[in-house]
Amino acid sequence: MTELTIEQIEKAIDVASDTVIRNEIYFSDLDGLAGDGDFGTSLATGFKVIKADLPTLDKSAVGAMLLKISMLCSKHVGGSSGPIWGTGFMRAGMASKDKTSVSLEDLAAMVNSAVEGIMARGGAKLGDKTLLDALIPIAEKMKEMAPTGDAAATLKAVTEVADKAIDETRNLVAHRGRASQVGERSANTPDPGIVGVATILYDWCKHYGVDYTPTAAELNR
Amino acid sequence: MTELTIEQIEKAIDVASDTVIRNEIYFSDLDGLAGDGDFGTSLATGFKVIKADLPTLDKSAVGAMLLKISMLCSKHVGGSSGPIWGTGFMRAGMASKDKTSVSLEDLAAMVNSAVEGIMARGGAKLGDKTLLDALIPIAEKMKEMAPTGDAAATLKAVTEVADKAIDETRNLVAHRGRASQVGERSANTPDPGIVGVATILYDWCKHYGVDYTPTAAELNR
Amino acid sequence: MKKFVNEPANFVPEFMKGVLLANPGLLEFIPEFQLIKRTDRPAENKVSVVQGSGSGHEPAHIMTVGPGMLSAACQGPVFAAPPVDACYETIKSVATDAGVLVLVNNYQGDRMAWDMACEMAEAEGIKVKQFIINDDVSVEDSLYTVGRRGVAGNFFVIKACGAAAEAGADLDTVLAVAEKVNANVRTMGVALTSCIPPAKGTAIFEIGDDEMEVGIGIHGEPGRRRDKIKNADAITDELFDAVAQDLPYKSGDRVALMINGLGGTPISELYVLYARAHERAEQAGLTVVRNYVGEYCTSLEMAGASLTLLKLDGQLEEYLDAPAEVAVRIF
Amino acid sequence: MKKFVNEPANFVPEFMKGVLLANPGLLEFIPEFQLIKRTDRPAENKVSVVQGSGSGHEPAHIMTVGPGMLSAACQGPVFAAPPVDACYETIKSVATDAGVLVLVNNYQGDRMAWDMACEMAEAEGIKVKQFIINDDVSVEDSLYTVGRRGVAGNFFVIKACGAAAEAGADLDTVLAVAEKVNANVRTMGVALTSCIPPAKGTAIFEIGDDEMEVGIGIHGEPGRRRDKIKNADAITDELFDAVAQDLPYKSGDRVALMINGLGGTPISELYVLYARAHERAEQAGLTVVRNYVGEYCTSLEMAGASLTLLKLDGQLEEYLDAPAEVAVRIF
Ligand SMILES: Nc1ncnc2c1ncn2[C@@H]1O[C@H](COP(=O)(O)OP(=O)(O)O)[C@@H](O)[C@H]1O
Ligand SMILES: Nc1ncnc2c1ncn2[C@@H]1O[C@H](COP(=O)(O)OP(=O)(O)O)[C@@H](O)[C@H]1O
Ligand SMILES: [Mg+2]
Ligand SMILES: [Mg+2]
Ligand SMILES: [Mg+2]
Ligand SMILES: [Mg+2]
Repeated sequence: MTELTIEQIEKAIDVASDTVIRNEIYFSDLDGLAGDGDFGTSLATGFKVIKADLPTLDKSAVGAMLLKISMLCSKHVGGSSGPIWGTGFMRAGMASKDKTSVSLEDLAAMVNSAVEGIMARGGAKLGDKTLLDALIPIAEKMKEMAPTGDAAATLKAVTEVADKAIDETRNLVAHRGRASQVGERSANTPDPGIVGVATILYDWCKHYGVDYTPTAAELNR
Repeated sequence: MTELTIEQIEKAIDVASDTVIRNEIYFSDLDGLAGDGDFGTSLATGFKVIKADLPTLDKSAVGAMLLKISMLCSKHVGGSSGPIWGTGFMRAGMASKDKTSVSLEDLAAMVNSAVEGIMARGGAKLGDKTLLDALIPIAEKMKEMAPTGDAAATLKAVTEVADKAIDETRNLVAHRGRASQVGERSANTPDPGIVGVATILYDWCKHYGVDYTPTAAELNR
Repeated sequence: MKKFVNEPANFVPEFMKGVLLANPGLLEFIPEFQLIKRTDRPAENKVSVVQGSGSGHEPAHIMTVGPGMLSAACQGPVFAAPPVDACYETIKSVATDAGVLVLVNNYQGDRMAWDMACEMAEAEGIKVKQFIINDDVSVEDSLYTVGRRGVAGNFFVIKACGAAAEAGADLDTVLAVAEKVNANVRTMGVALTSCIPPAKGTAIFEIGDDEMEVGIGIHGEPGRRRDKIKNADAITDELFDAVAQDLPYKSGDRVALMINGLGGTPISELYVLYARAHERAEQAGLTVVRNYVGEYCTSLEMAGASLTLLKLDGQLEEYLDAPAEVAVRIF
Repeated sequence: MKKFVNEPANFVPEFMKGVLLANPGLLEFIPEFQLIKRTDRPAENKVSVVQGSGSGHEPAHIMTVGPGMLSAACQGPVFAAPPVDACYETIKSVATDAGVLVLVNNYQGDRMAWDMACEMAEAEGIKVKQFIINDDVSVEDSLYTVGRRGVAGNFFVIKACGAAAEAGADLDTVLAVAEKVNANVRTMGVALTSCIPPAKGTAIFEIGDDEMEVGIGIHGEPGRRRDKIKNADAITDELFDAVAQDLPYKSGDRVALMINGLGGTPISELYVLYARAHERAEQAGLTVVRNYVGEYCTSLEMAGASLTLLKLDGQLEEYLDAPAEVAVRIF
């Protein structure tokens, strides 16, 4: 069975930080199509701090580290993304409180917790055109794949889920966040939150040598 | 010796009212070149009331009638013209308080009084590019001509004075009133107050059959 | 950019510094969290009332901190919710055994930030309750499940809750006051121009020279419709009807009437609107007991105004009448 | 026209009606003369203080009528002096044996109208004195013999004279207070945009998208120069230097500091300017005893601001501190 250590999780977060920082302008531009154009900057501002602080964060347990990351999101991520990503890390952290390593099944439970937390926080449901349209099926897919113990296959599977979510939600009208204020104008634009999640996953594939060819234009740049 | 009766003065004011009312837009346009474009409207608003009220005004004396006209200016003429024309009529009225008719010499004294009142009121002097640049030499001319007792010749002479004042002041910079706020921009525009005085005098010439050919473009429209 | 700004990123802390300097003694400024609090809060046995939202709506929110009003407030960047930790620190800064009431205007970002902050505060044993203000009737049949927006009616919720808290009411009572005001207050606004957030540097939306947006949001959110500009009375009538029919307010009601400027409208124009609104209220049989004309909840330099009606009862009249002091001073 | 207006000709009476309706009890409105007076004036043995000028500068002038402030004021059309008879009626409406002080901002039209009105009042045996306010340092070497303009410093003259009159000072004493304030107050303003008088319907002057007018007049009169817009600190520095060097104000002076919005500037921006001005004052060794940020003398919706310094002494501090009430209310 795969067990992910604290160090491995730390590395994964470091890689995700690079993704967010590198895509600051692109993610903001995507948000600018229908939202207020702050998504990339909000997230990158926070992840710059997260990346810088990672080495010195409390590593006594996976949960401890994730709760610290949640705090950094609360402090440094603006807009809706602050409480959304902060809640995600907080719930994942609470679900891995004293663990010094996590199994794929633990990870599935952590993601599920994060998803439930985000839904409770922001009141969004599947189909509201938010990152939950990626995260909800991801959580399901993880639950399904976790028993296999195959981390690479799981990563590939969830990346595909996120990739597809970009195109499947493209024509929806946003019902949450700033993009919802423009109503119909939000149709025909991808949701930046979903693109953000998918990009992180795709970058993890690349980093861990998992071969995946995305379909959404936003991942094929 | 010519004695002007109250009725004659009333008629002259009625004719002047017509002049002002007919030129409402033109006088305002002139004021708009360097000032705030309200001169014609301000004056016409007042003279419409003056014309309407003239028949029923107190006619016990020339002065009484003029003081009533002064009150109407105070009430109905806006901008600087209210106190200027109001003061003029007030001083002329005070200088003819109980008279039931006035000689040319009385009239010269009344105009002189009006001029002094307007100078005291607004602090303008000769050369400040205001209607005083017409009125001051008019008062002098009247003083000079009055002993002749020739009303027609006097009217013709003062009309010429006012006519010339238009061109003589055209290139001055206004130092008083709204036009002074635009500084150099007020040069090369005629002063609407001077044009107003000259137009009234020229219309009197026409009304009383005094032959006069004006030189200023503003009177030759 | 036709604005008085230095570095746009410093705009909010700089203006907050100005508020502090101009109101010596009354307020305390904690720059790290863009948080302003009453120097005399927390006070034992008194409920604290807090708020926090995006900047650009001045005097909401930090400029409504003061005796009889908010105990503390934090500001996010212009038109963006404050970060969660600022909300949390705001609660903590005035936490008392009597508890803290958080008044949240109904925007997704603010709600999520305060919701998380309350969770964090509760986890630390702080007694805290949230209340959502949503007085804007503009987008009634909104697609958007976040529901009606919180706008100028916010002032009355703060004023009444502030007075109740000052009078020593307990947390449930202050919360009930918030509920009562919110249940009885309705607002609708109209915009003639857009506004320019300093960081953006350009207008937040486009609008034609002869157009108005009826039912505008205070962040430039679309309203009910775009229309040609009408005269002041016609505009007031539309706002009045929309607001008055919503509760509905009925003949015999005693009300507070507010015309709120959105930031760029001359004072004189606000009173032109007020005159008509007051007449309409009287024609409808409402008794205008209290009148408010000015800027209470703005959208930077947006030319526009909103109309608010609040139905009163004895308790609310007393709370509105109670003394209060804020950073918006005249003398 | 991006404005809330009905018939432009009715703009002033309509907004005045709004002011009256929004301030029941305090004020009396005489529409014929566009005149507003305190219901409790004239009062025996008390000097009355009056003013009147063009509209569009709200809260100046009729909105500064109230206890401890003006006894009465009349408004002309937007940016135009009131007619002589309105001035005369204003004096008459509050005439007492103690006398009437007329505070005239230094504009030709206002001066002539009040001068004639005073003459008429005197002719009727009313005791009346005039005082000319000219705090604007912008056009120092003005060609124009009418001299410096009266702008936001007007507020301080009214406040101090109002307090003195309320305290029972005689006419010469109140006049001396006006002289003292005027001798010690200096202002300069800057505009980023023009404004739109309702009757004109278009901007009163043209200004480029990246330009400001330094030393603007409150009717859009040209200032010292046209320049590219600078950042808020640089603008404040220029206003502060021009004002501070004019008196000059010296280290050790106790001062009141005002940032006055010209109508279209967001509240937040005024505080950005205030923060810098306050710092500059302190750096110059001035003690800022009283602080004023808001709209005191506007130019319709003009985006812009002015900075005013008033050097204080014990008497003036007391007068500024005295209670007062005007039609500009918050609560
Ligand atoms: N209520 C919500 N629940 C979950 N995700 C949301 C919600 N609202 C917005 N999002 C996600 O956040 C993204 C936008 O983030 P950001 O730009 O930081 O927020 P804001 O809308 O406040 O500007 C959206 O693309 C969407 O995926
Ligand atoms: N101080 C003054 N003394 C005499 N006449 C003046 C003075 N100021 C202006 N005028 C005259 O008044 C005319 C303008 O009148 P009007 O437009 O009513 O005044 P305002 O300048 O207030 O708009 C000018 O053309 C000038 O002749
Ligand atoms: Mg966004
Ligand atoms: Mg945002
Ligand atoms: Mg004029
Ligand atoms: Mg004028």
